[in-house]
Amino acid sequence: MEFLPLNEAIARHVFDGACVALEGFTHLIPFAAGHEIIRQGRRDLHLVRMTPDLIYDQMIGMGCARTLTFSWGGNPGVGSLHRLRDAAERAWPCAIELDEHSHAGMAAAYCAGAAHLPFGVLRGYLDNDLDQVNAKIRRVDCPFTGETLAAVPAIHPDVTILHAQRADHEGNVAIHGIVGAQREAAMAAKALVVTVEEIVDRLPPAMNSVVLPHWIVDAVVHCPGGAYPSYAHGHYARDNAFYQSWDAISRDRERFLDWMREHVMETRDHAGFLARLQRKAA
Amino acid sequence: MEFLPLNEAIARHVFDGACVALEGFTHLIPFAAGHEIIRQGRRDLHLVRMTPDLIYDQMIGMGCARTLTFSWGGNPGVGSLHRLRDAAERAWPCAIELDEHSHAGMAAAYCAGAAHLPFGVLRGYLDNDLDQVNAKIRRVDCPFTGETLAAVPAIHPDVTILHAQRADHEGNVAIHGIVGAQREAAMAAKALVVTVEEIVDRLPPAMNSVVLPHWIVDAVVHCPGGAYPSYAHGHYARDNAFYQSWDAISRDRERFLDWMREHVMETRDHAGFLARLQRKAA
Amino acid sequence: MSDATRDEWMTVTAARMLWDRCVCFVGIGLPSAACNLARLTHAPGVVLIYESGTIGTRPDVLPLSIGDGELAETAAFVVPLPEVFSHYLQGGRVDVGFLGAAQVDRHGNLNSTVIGRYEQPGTRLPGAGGAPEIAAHAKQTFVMLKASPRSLVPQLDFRTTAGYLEGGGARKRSRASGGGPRAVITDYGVLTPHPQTDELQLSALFEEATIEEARAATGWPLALADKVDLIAAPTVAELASLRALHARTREAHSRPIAMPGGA
Amino acid sequence: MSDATRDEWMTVTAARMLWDRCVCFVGIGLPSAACNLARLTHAPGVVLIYESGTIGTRPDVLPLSIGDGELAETAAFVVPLPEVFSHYLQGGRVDVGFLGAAQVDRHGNLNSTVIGRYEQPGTRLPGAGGAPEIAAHAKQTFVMLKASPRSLVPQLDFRTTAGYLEGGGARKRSRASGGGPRAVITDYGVLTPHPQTDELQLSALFEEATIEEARAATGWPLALADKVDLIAAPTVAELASLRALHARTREAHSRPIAMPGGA
Repeated sequence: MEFLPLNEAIARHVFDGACVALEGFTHLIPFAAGHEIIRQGRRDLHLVRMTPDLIYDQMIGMGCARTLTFSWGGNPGVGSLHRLRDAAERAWPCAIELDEHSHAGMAAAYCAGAAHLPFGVLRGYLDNDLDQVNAKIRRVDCPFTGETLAAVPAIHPDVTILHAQRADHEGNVAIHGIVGAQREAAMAAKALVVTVEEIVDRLPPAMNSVVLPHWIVDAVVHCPGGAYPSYAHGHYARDNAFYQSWDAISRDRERFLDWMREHVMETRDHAGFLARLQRKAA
Repeated sequence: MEFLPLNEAIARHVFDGACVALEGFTHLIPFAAGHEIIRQGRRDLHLVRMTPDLIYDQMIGMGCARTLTFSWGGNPGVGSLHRLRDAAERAWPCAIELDEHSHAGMAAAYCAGAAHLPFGVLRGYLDNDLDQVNAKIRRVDCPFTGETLAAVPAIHPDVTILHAQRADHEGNVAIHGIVGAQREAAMAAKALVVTVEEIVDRLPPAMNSVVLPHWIVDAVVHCPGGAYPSYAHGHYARDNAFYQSWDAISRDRERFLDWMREHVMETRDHAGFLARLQRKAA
Repeated sequence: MSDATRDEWMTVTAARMLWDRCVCFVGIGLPSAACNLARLTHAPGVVLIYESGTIGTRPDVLPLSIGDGELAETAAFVVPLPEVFSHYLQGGRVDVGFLGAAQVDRHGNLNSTVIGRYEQPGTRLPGAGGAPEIAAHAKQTFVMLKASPRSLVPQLDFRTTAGYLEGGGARKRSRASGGGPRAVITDYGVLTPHPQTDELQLSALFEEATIEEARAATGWPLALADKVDLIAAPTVAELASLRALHARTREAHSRPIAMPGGA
Repeated sequence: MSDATRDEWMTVTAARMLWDRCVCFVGIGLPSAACNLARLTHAPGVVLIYESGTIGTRPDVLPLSIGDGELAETAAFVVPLPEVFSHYLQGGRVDVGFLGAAQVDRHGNLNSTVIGRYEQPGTRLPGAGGAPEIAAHAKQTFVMLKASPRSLVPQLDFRTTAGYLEGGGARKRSRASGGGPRAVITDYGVLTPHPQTDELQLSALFEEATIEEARAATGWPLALADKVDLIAAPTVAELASLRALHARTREAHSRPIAMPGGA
């Protein structure tokens, strides 16, 4: 485990063609890390995330991704991810291969990855068309009852990137609030990078809470606001208005590219990104 | 969910021949409930527990059990469970059938039960003799890699009995400290009975802690000291001296029966049991 | 004559279907409004589970996303997402699954994946999310969607989520443990499956709607159930609750967020 | 001449094998004493995991059971037991598994199940617990047991836990991911597997022990490794730490417990 600035952590752990999971279910989405991947111009990534959300819309629109493993690709409560749709429907800026699951299937695949099992089992994918468009959805028979169940292959990202509230000086990371599949995505990964709101002397006492211990963590990045416009429970709220405004920004290719240039490509880092947004809001 | 006195909760949910899991890993072992099962004279139970501990030693010695599903049957840090040994080695007071696992195998079986899957998968039971004495340890092939893994059948107790620190008036149960496989044993069961130290207006705030929600719980029993001589974190400590003294008490059949008569059979309830022990200590 | 909008009729109708203390797996949008309206009116003990892992949540305002902080703050507790699906849903601990969809066919199967061919989509929709397994495991499912010949279709472009399959008891013979879609709540009334054929039929109509309107908004020849109930207009109390909820929600969502940190 | 007991020699020898910041899955009894001694001396950053789910625990006194409250109170955090086995052990996140056993054979296989036949046991032992999978998945395993011809045996009555199987590289060809038992620490010294045959050989002897003593306490013809190191006596500091730990433990365990409630 080492403490790194965000650009170094991304440079060290995210390479062209890597399988990368930026997890966090609505809460604690690692926007800052995603923006830095875009700034560094990574290509051919295999992106993994249950709910791609705006950050993957941006990464896909900027041409970072070759493959997307996901289970729900929308702007929650708003509508479509237009950049994802443009890639899937019209191969812009490049074609994207979809490895599409249900939430339950993807959760099982993360759990299998975390437990170092080659596959996960679920009572799922029953009588629908998902297994006809995804050869990674298969079947396994129970050796006791003979029942047939669904099987999905374990997910093992080259790197999982999370955002969390706090790390201590040893690199132990504490998460509270909605945790989604963060823990499983972390344990399933070959490397783990965590951006955090604060680095503290001592994590809050939390007998049975979600902690990622230091020897699972490869890099900790101090990055306040790193989940914005998603949120960090206890630090700042979700900017629902931003999510709503993204619909219009992302609908048009030129407007999307202009926005990304101004806010992500031409800002040095996440503090710059936040400052530019704040200046425009003022 | 209903609030019941312990004797009624046991009478309603534990029947002769039932499959019963009293879980809790060293911590929060439901001694009071086990004693009440002995008082009510239940027979032919299929007892399930990772670590049988003293309470199963007592139940087995008193002739309640026909089958034992377990993964480690000792007095932790002290030595043997003499009543379990007497049953296994000399069929006293009756023969006991052993369904023997490793911890990892039994954890996988509880998890499968909790998730309503017919079997659990693990990388386990590798090149040892356990699968030669237990036909419930089988193999399953990964439909992706072809690897062979161990499979165990799900555990589905007729009733799981736990001890916990607190319930609220709706029957939500909160556990903190060492939780073992309590959560999985609870979710896997057809009925769930929980004895608690306190019933409170509001559970302590605990964003991501272990809570068993009220509609999973069939009965809540207010039973202070219900885990003694095991412990309830924040309420009372483990009575290690009692665990050590049990070795001598349980070694001899007559001395065991005398002790059980005096402390369990001839006390009306758990308060009486605690009072008798306290009187003798005084 | 009620001044309620059709959205309000739908939401109130759906809310009335929930009972106190039922355990409900809530989809976002109209289902979320309906479930919370039920909680704020006749079913204060309803247990709402959102797939983000918030269990027994009692939000004061409606969440925009399925994982807003409001849901975590007002939850009885929060579990990791995999546990929601394995222990609660697959574990058989959910009474009602409340879903939306882009398309429903005459046997209650749902499409939320794609319009057109999967490989060459006309419109790429968000995808399955929790729906396939919610519909498989919840003891019963309610579906809410606005009716039109493009949403209530004879044939799905893609079957994301199984309802009654091809009908005629096919679901009962399948491996699904839950009972399937018991009601589709539209903006003209409620469709329920025929006991033998499983075909969705009109079984209840909003007082202010007509059978002609219903037929025009349905992509298959809509049959009437043996008995078609009339659904009474939202009561003053129901409307007041719902409108107050929406007003609180609008107010909360328009409140500017204090941006974190910055330069 | 050291005044250390053989238990103390064993414990100190085992403790010295751990390194700072290594992640160690700890069995109860002698392994627990050794791991905590390491933590209190040269390896303050060692991460101790007990199978009860306590991770990064720093007990001030030794636990009697594997789940004493002391372990939870001093832990970095506590996880449900299934997670210890799936995410940490099977997940490949453990460097060292530290085990005891009733019997070890010449290839490092362990028995903790039964003496005699399984169906008609002479002595029924506690059973497997976590050992089979600890030995399978930890990157390496250390085993501690007191030597005698009944504990270091040519042939096990029951193989609870695989070590090097029948030797000669059999383990490497097996499905076990961990490296197997790198050392068996006894009360005369340390046995390690021969690089080719995997047979346990004497590779280090306590300064005050003799090869004759070692051979007499071993149930197979004990071979010497190419090089037999001498193990230096416990230092004053090591002994002081260990004895203080045991004294604190005795004091704590003899303190009467306030019994709960009562009539």
